[in-house]
Amino acid sequence: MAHYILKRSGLLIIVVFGVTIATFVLMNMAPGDQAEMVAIARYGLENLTADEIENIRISEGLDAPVWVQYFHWLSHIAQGDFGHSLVTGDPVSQEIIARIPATLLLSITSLVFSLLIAIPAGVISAVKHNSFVDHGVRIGAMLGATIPNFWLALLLILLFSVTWDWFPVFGYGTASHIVLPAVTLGAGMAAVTTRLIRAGMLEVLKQDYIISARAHGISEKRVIFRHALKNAFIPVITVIGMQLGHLLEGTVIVESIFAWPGLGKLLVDSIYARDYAVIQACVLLFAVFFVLINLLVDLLYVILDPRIRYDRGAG
Amino acid sequence: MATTLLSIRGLTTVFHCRQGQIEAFNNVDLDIDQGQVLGLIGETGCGKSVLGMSILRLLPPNGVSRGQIIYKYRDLLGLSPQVMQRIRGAEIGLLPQNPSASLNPVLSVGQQLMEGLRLHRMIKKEKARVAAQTLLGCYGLRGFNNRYDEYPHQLSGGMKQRVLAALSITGKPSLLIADEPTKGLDGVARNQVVALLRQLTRETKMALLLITHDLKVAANLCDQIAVMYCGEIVENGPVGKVLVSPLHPYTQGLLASLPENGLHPIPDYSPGVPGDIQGCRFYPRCRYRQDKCSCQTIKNKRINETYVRCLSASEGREN
Amino acid sequence: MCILENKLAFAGMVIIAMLVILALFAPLLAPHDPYVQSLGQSLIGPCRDYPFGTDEFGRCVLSRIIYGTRISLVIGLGVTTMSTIIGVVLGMVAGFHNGRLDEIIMRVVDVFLAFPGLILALVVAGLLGPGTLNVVIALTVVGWMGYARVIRGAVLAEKEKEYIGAVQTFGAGDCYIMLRHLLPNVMTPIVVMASAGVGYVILAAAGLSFLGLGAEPPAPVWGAMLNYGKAYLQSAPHLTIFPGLAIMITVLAFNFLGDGLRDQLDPRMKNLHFR
Amino acid sequence: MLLRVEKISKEYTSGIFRSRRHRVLEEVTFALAQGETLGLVGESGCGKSTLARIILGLTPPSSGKVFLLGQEVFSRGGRLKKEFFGRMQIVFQHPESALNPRMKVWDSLLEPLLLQKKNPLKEEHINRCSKLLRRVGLGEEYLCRYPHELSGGQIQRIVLAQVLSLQPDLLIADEPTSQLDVSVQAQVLRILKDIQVENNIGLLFISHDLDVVGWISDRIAVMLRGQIIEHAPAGLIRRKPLHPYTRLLLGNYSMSDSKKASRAVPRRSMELDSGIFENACVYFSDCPQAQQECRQKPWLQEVSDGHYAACWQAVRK
Repeated sequence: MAHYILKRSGLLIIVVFGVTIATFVLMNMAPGDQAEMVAIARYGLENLTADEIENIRISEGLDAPVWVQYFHWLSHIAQGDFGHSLVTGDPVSQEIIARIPATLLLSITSLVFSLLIAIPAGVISAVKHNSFVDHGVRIGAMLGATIPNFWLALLLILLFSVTWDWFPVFGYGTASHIVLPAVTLGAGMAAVTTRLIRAGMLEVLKQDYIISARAHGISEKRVIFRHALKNAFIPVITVIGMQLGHLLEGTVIVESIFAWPGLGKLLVDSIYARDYAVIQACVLLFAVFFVLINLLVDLLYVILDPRIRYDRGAG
Repeated sequence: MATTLLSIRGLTTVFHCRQGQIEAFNNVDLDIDQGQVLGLIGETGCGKSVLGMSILRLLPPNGVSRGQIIYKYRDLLGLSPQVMQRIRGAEIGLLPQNPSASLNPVLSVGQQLMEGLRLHRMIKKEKARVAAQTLLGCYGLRGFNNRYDEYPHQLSGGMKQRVLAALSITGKPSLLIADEPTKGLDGVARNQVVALLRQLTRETKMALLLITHDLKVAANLCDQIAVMYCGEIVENGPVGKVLVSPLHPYTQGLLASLPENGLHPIPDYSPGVPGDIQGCRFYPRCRYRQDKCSCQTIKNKRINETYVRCLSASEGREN
Repeated sequence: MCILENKLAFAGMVIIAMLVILALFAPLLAPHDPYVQSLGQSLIGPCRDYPFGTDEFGRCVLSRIIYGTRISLVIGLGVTTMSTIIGVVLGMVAGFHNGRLDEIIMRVVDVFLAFPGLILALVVAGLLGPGTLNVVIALTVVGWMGYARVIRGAVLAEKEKEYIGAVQTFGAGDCYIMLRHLLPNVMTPIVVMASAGVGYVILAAAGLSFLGLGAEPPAPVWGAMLNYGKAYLQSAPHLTIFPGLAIMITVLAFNFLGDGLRDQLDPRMKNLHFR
Repeated sequence: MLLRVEKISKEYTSGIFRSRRHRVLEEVTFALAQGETLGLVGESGCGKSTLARIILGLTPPSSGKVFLLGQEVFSRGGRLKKEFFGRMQIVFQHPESALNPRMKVWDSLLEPLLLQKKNPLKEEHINRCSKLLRRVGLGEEYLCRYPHELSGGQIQRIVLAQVLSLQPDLLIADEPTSQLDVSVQAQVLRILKDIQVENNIGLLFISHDLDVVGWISDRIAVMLRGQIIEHAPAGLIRRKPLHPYTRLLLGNYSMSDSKKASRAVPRRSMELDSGIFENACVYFSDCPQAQQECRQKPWLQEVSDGHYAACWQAVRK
């Protein structure tokens, strides 16, 4: 197992390194002169001169070769220095740290919400294969997976805020604020997870060891809960990890609709404002976060699945 | 005179599919006495494995059986699912077909054995642990104390089969169904399985229904042989008769195809779906065929101790 | 179950056919010009003249939705085609010559997969600026990796089959084997994946344009319509409901098709879901 | 000699620094004459399929050479030289993957001809294919079928027809009938034998079943963990097996003597099982007759006329 973790971590370092390169290249490919933009941000558009732009170009190291700029940038972010926002002039890291709790709160709430729906729905649907319950769950999951989340958000607002006034539309702070964003974000994920749990259960229930357990006289309840569920869940863990990535995507849209002060909204606002420093930092952060989640999921997989736990250790 | 343990009468199993019904086997009669080893031999797709699963009532949801399966004076097909569940493992055990996939990969070997022991013998955890170890010791996994907490994928194929064998007799069943226990095994491994099965039947005095395509394995283990072709039992008799002087042309052909008998093939192939064949199902490939074979339902004929489903079979006919 | 799913696949095909007809014959089918503003008739609810009502500039919502199918389908099909081509080429090469080249390609895939898809698309589209072509580029950048992975896996499995060994002994070269034997046998998962993929691309494109990162404002784009409509959620909910419905039905149709094809073409993939 | 295999070895390496070595084949050497059949027997995982792939140039060997009619067949990279394409053919084990599932039977039949540029006139294609099919006992109606519409036995026949169309010098049959039922196995083996005799093809027949190998082969080589441990004319090896492993394989009871299987195996002394044996005989850890001298690996030596064995005790006797 140590061997596996080592290998997996090595891969992680390569990928993170690749991610920093990709982010850097992406930002450098953006149209426009960076020095000019920094100058505009610093001095305003009206009192801008060519000299000032050149000064900034030199002082910010923007005249150096690209790879020098890259390592310069890399050494800065390694120290937690993401530069300054072109709009507000504040350090980017401060701004991001301030936004993290809101995004985390929203993601975890939606994750919990989606699992609370998906696990029972998926299991029941698989066990009662081809029944009305099964068809109902499948249709619901199909709709849930295809409904655009921004549309769902608007419908929920229309229904629960505008028509009935049960929950507030915008804002952050109280428990009632989180309901609509969390439901919006969790619905799609619940649908996809339900499908996967159902598929996983159906697959496991077909396996020889399930038939063999039944042949040994083990009760149906025990077959499902002790023999099938654990096997079906191992692949689902991976998917939940991948779903967390989709949750991160979703936060971008949901946070902008509900004015939720998280990272997603920060990213969208900075794209509107072309605040490159913030965009760069946000993208990097999202990617690293995503990679780390995947690593965690892989490790969890290893802990749950004895086949990997022991095999990789020996071989 | 041994008493009859399991008596199958007129058993038919069909699968309902999109294209309609597909018949697995038709009108099967079979008896197993207490302590007897019955070999059910036949080629791929003849329905022999489905027969084993039909007895345990473990068919997939689209499979339906008709007829009677009388086990100790009770018709298994008439029992409620709960009662049937209590019969599985405790009265009729199964040694499943594919040892490498038949143990739960996420539970340790010890956990799986203990589960069976506690279920069937109503004993406490600690006692079950000891019992599990004894059981495994008996079936050739020496030093199993160390293996108790291992997971199935850490065991070799032969070891898994031994674990499954131990597991299948935790409930001390009177009948064990072994479904193709030697499938996919090379010579040496096959010998070990045969030895294991012999040990099992000898020590527990239980009856064994051995489902196999391997004539040599059957010859080594069985008292009685039933030959299945295309969903029908075509010949059923003592091993010394069926495999030495077979009466049905199919059994004769099967024996002649063995390399040591000169590899004389049966012409043609067995039909895929036998549903619409009237009369003898072996008719198209049979070298003794007569016109009457294809138009009437063939009844079982008794010659000495052997039942044979062939119009032209008679005592003296040899290959 | 099969019947239900094949019915769904059929329904999906019918809806897609209708969408294609709408897109092709939009000028004939739309009751009004989607661009003509008449401020006097703004924010009218659904009525006989305007079945889906009008927007804040008095433009017919139905006509705009009909014209919107053009952009949606172009983006959906364009992105899927480009992603498939990139994915098939890289996946085949990686799977067939597994070794160093495979290692490099798969690490690049890993790096691209490390970004949450929509976020990368958002940034690329944001940096490139508005325009349909830029949306296609942004979504292709984040869309090809799945195809490459699936193709590589399929090629790796197919390559080990015995008939490939036999064909090699007949004297077949690498290119011949890749094109004549491997490609046709790995097409099934690709067709299935691509047909559902069109739906997800349309969904993502709508998300981008909802955030204001799509085609330029006067263009009738479903996502953008929702974006502008949300300001009038209280007074004119039809501005929100109808474009959203259009997106959902389109995505659903491609999804139905994908699921149906999967069951039809490859029963082994029955339990595979991708997103 | 048609085929000469000289000291073929194959190693796989694994681990982060390619430090772990796994030896699949060790200095395998044998020869095969035109029209002769050599049976290669061994259990699954002993390396016989790897050997087949190496001879055909599908997998490069770690070391060793293969000669066909006196010429070396591998180029420097371990791949087959162009001029040998099509002269060595193989029949594989699994009928379900032996043909391209998306090609009709007649496309599959024509493929080797087209690739070898032996293409007859277009009009003759159908003729040629149906002739090939008839040779393996199938009718013309199979030309337009897909592989999934055929049974295992039928597919193996079509593979034989493909092989036949190229008229190779050497045919390797890698467990061609192990997935088939006995009655079908007999059909396929008979056709295989007929084709071989008719075209004077050298046949390397790989199987785990000594009975089948005994029926089809002129000579038999027994393989264990990547090494040939015994090699002799077919009759001789069955009458007088020398290596204890061969005896174990032959001890597979036959139909007539059913009680043989359960005879007791002598226990070997325990002290042999201590220590590490890197250079021991391949059968050392399982051999009931292992002695101290078996810690040194024996090599294949001629014991009597044409009978080779790799066992110290066999040599001494």
